[in-house]
Amino acid sequence: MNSALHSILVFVQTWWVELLCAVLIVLVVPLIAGYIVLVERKVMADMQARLGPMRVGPHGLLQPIADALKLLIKEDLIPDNADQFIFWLAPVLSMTAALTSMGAVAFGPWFQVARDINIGLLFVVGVSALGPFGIVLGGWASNNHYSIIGALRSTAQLISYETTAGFALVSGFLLAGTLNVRAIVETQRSDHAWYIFLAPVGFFTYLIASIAETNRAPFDLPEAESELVAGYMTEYSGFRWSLYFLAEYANMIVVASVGTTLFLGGWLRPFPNIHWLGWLDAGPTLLLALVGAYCVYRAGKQPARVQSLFMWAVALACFVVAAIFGLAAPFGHPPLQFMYRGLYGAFWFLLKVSAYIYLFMWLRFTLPRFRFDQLMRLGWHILIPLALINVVDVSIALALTSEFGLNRWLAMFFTTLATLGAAMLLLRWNDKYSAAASATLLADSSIVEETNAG
Amino acid sequence: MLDSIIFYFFAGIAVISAALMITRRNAIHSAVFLITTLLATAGIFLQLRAEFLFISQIILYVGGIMVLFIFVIMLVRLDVPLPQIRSGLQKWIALFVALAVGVEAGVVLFLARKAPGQGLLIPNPAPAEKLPPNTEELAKGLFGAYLLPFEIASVLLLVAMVGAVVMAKKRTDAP
Amino acid sequence: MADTIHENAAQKSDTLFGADELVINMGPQHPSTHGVLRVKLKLDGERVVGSECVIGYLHRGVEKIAENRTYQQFAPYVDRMDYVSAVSNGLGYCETVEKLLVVEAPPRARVIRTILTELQRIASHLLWLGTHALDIGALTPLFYCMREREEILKIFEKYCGARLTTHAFRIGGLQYEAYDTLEKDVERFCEDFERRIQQYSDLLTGNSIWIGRTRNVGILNSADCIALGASGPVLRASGVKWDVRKAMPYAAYDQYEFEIPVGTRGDTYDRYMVRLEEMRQSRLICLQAIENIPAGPIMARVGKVLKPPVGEVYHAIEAPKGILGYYIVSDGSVQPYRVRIRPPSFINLQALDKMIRGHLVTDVVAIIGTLDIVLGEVDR
Amino acid sequence: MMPIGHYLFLSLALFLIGAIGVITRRNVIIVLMSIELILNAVNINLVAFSRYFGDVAGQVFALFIIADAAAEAAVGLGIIIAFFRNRETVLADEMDLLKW
Repeated sequence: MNSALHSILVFVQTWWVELLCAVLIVLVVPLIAGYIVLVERKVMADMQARLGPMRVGPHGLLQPIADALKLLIKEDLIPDNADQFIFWLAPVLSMTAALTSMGAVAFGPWFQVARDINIGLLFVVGVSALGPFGIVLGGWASNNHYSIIGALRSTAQLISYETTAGFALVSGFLLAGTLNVRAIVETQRSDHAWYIFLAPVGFFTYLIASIAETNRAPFDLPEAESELVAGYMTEYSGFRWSLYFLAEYANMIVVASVGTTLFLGGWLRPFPNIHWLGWLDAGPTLLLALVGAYCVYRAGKQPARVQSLFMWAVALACFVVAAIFGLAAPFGHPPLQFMYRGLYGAFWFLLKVSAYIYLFMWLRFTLPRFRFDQLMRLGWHILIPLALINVVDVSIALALTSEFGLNRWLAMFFTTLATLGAAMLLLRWNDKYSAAASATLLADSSIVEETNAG
Repeated sequence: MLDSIIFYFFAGIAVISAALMITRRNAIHSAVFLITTLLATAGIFLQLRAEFLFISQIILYVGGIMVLFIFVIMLVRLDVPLPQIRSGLQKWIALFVALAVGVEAGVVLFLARKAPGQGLLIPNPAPAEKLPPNTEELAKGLFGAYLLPFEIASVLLLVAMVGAVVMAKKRTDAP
Repeated sequence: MADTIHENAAQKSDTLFGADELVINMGPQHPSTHGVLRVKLKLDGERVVGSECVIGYLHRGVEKIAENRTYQQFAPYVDRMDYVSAVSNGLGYCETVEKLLVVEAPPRARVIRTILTELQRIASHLLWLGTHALDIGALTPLFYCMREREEILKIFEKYCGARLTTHAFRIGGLQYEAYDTLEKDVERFCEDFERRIQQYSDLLTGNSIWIGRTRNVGILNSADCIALGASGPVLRASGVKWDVRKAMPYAAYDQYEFEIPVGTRGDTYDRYMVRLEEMRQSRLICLQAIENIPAGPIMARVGKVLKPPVGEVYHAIEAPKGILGYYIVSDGSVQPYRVRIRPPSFINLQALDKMIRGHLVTDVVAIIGTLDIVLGEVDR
Repeated sequence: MMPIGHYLFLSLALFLIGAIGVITRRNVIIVLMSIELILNAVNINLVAFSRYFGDVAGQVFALFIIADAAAEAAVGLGIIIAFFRNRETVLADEMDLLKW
């Protein structure tokens, strides 16, 4: 027994940084998810000519906390005929999968839980693939028709689009030649290119597939509120519901992180090898200082004393942190500088992730929802073949580069053109097919009408 | 020491949920427990430093095959508990046979453990730090020595896919 | 209809995996049944193989109430039928009673009535567009539509003090004189509105997801439309050029030039295009009307106590949702003997079952949306 | 590092549980799942030997077994769906016709 304790102690001593990161992820991600919701509502409000949440805290800044409190103290309902065990298990499963998959994501050069596993990004993708179970089982356990339709839809959708996402990622993996997260980013530095420029088709197929995987509009069929009430979440309320909700947003962060790491250069700043752009390193410091200044500016205009105090506090915090990093960068001690490198990497990483998530939001407020058959057709008839062709083309380009010494950019350019040509053909063929399909749908419906006529 | 803690943790989960899996009446519950077993097995793979297999177990087995199972269970509405254990006699016979086989194999294993080099050759594994990167090793094996089996496996999957589609397709001319 | 459902249950071999059909209750509390409509759907997988509408959750007995109220007292009640186009309801009722009394509203009243009714048509279509887009999953048009609708409601508020259930007109004319800046307000709104319609159009018309969701969905051809008595944009989208404003002009419509937009296929996309075009036409009517509002009295000479002669009268107007008809029987007393209302939503709703057969659940909400029903009017 | 016997015992236990499941259950889907469990037990053996012998071949074969399990599940479930459609049952002892 003693030796067991001892080995645990040794374990903690060896891995305390990683453990700290893990604890930080578990603690902070729900908060961040809450604030993503707030940002989403603000962005939505901005696009829809209104203000969004304004009541709780200045500009609604405390709204996520109020929401979380409300959800926590709500009555915990389990429907009578629900399968209690699985009803309990499902949201937990979703949340666990989402949080666990963050373990291998590198939020900057040093903030990563599982550093040295050589399956790297595959771990993220694979573990987040467990999320669908939460949805399927939750939908089934609710014992509600809307829920089960939502669950079945989400199973089919997630299986299809995970395939697409997998193939899209393969094109990136081929370029990087490794699965290790840090190595992928460092290869992009040494290759002098983010892989979005070398494999644009791969990136965009991944983008679409990642939206579908996170059940976001226009692919939010499993929870389509205007058709299935709330899909698989119909019977959930209170804390369980918030677990699903958090899982959805955590998943958004995960897929955005994967996309960022593989295609957008991870934590590298733009043009990481050009030295005269080094002033970009001061970006986070400057940004913090700017936020602080803005808070000072707004503090005087707050209607209530509490609010202006709050603004002052935020401004002060911003200034202090900015000062620390501003001083640390040029003449701090090595550990401080090390921390600074980490934070500045994290800044770029999170900036890219935020841009990615902003794109999600933008699409959500702009586009109507797909119908299920259209979704499936898009997945199986266009995206999966396209991703496959892209993998082949990227490999051809790599072979051309390594075997025949062709310029890499040239090779990539031509293969991308080839892929796009294939995409055109696919689209054209699909247009024809979909016309035929809707014709058969109508023919079918006339049959149904006849059989029902009597 | 830590190694064995991890092993016993995952092994315990695997065996308990496997036992639960074959005793649940509800097919969905069975599937959930099978998923747990498979995940625990994946944990054991990780403990054995087979990282790539760990993730393929999760992606393929859990994320693919088991989703398929659950999908089918929901589609054909098997989620209602049925009288699913066969007659009592059969159960006892099965248990007895299983126990007999188990004891037999167990005894062999136990004896083999006692006499290394005679029953079962047990070399000392290389320490974890000195292992080559697992994914690359596996790829070399898969695309080097075992290329033909790999291709055959892919053909097998293709055939299975076509077969499954043909089986599950809605027949228009069937009665 | 119950019979068809039973029959369906018998033919199991038709359904996916031979399993029993799934019966789901859409409504009465469902986000996209526009109130308290309840549709029982029989599904094969996600395909609808049968449906049954259950209505009446909002029944208030409006027609019966009419028999115990005087003619003027009943007027505010009609606002509560189609509560998103109260002005049109009021116009129909007032004109019917005027017809019964054999009086005519003075020209000034008729022009102002026309302006307000056309604004109401725009407001109703805007609300329809927003909610329809929301049903199909586009979140943003709703708020744009609400923004413009707000402008119209402000005009109503300035005119009569109420925004929704306006009770704007009186039997024999208008109670209120037009406020000073009415023309200017309407003109400003109309000038802005062309650009705004273009915005909705930019968001939706060419969007391939929108086209995919609405093209060939819920087709209702002209013969079916006529057989089912469908009217309004539903009828016009199937290619029948029938608009009461042109066919039997009332108010001041005979003085203005406007087009009747028609569709060709009668699918959801056509209905969308028809309604969008109708908004443009309504805008044009408003612009023509404010150019020349005749001076004069706003009220015809009607007594304080209305005692129409014994007789009966039917009068229909083109409400935003279709033909709104009133049939009033008078026994010579101060209260109507019988009032029968032909609400367009109720009649159009009949087409629902025909339209959703064979479509997916997803399309059902699109089709309910495209019919533009208001349950207050269906149930009365 | 633990002796390899631990893994072999675990594998044996899972194998036996799977076998009992195959023999005793009537529901074909659960029988199929038990077979998956058996395959999985075999995988543990393969991977453990691969680790102890320092040879990657065991893991390669474990991968093949996973592929095989996938193929088997797909075909098996296809058969179950086809069977259910025709006979409306998934109980193994009611599958007594060699044709349909």
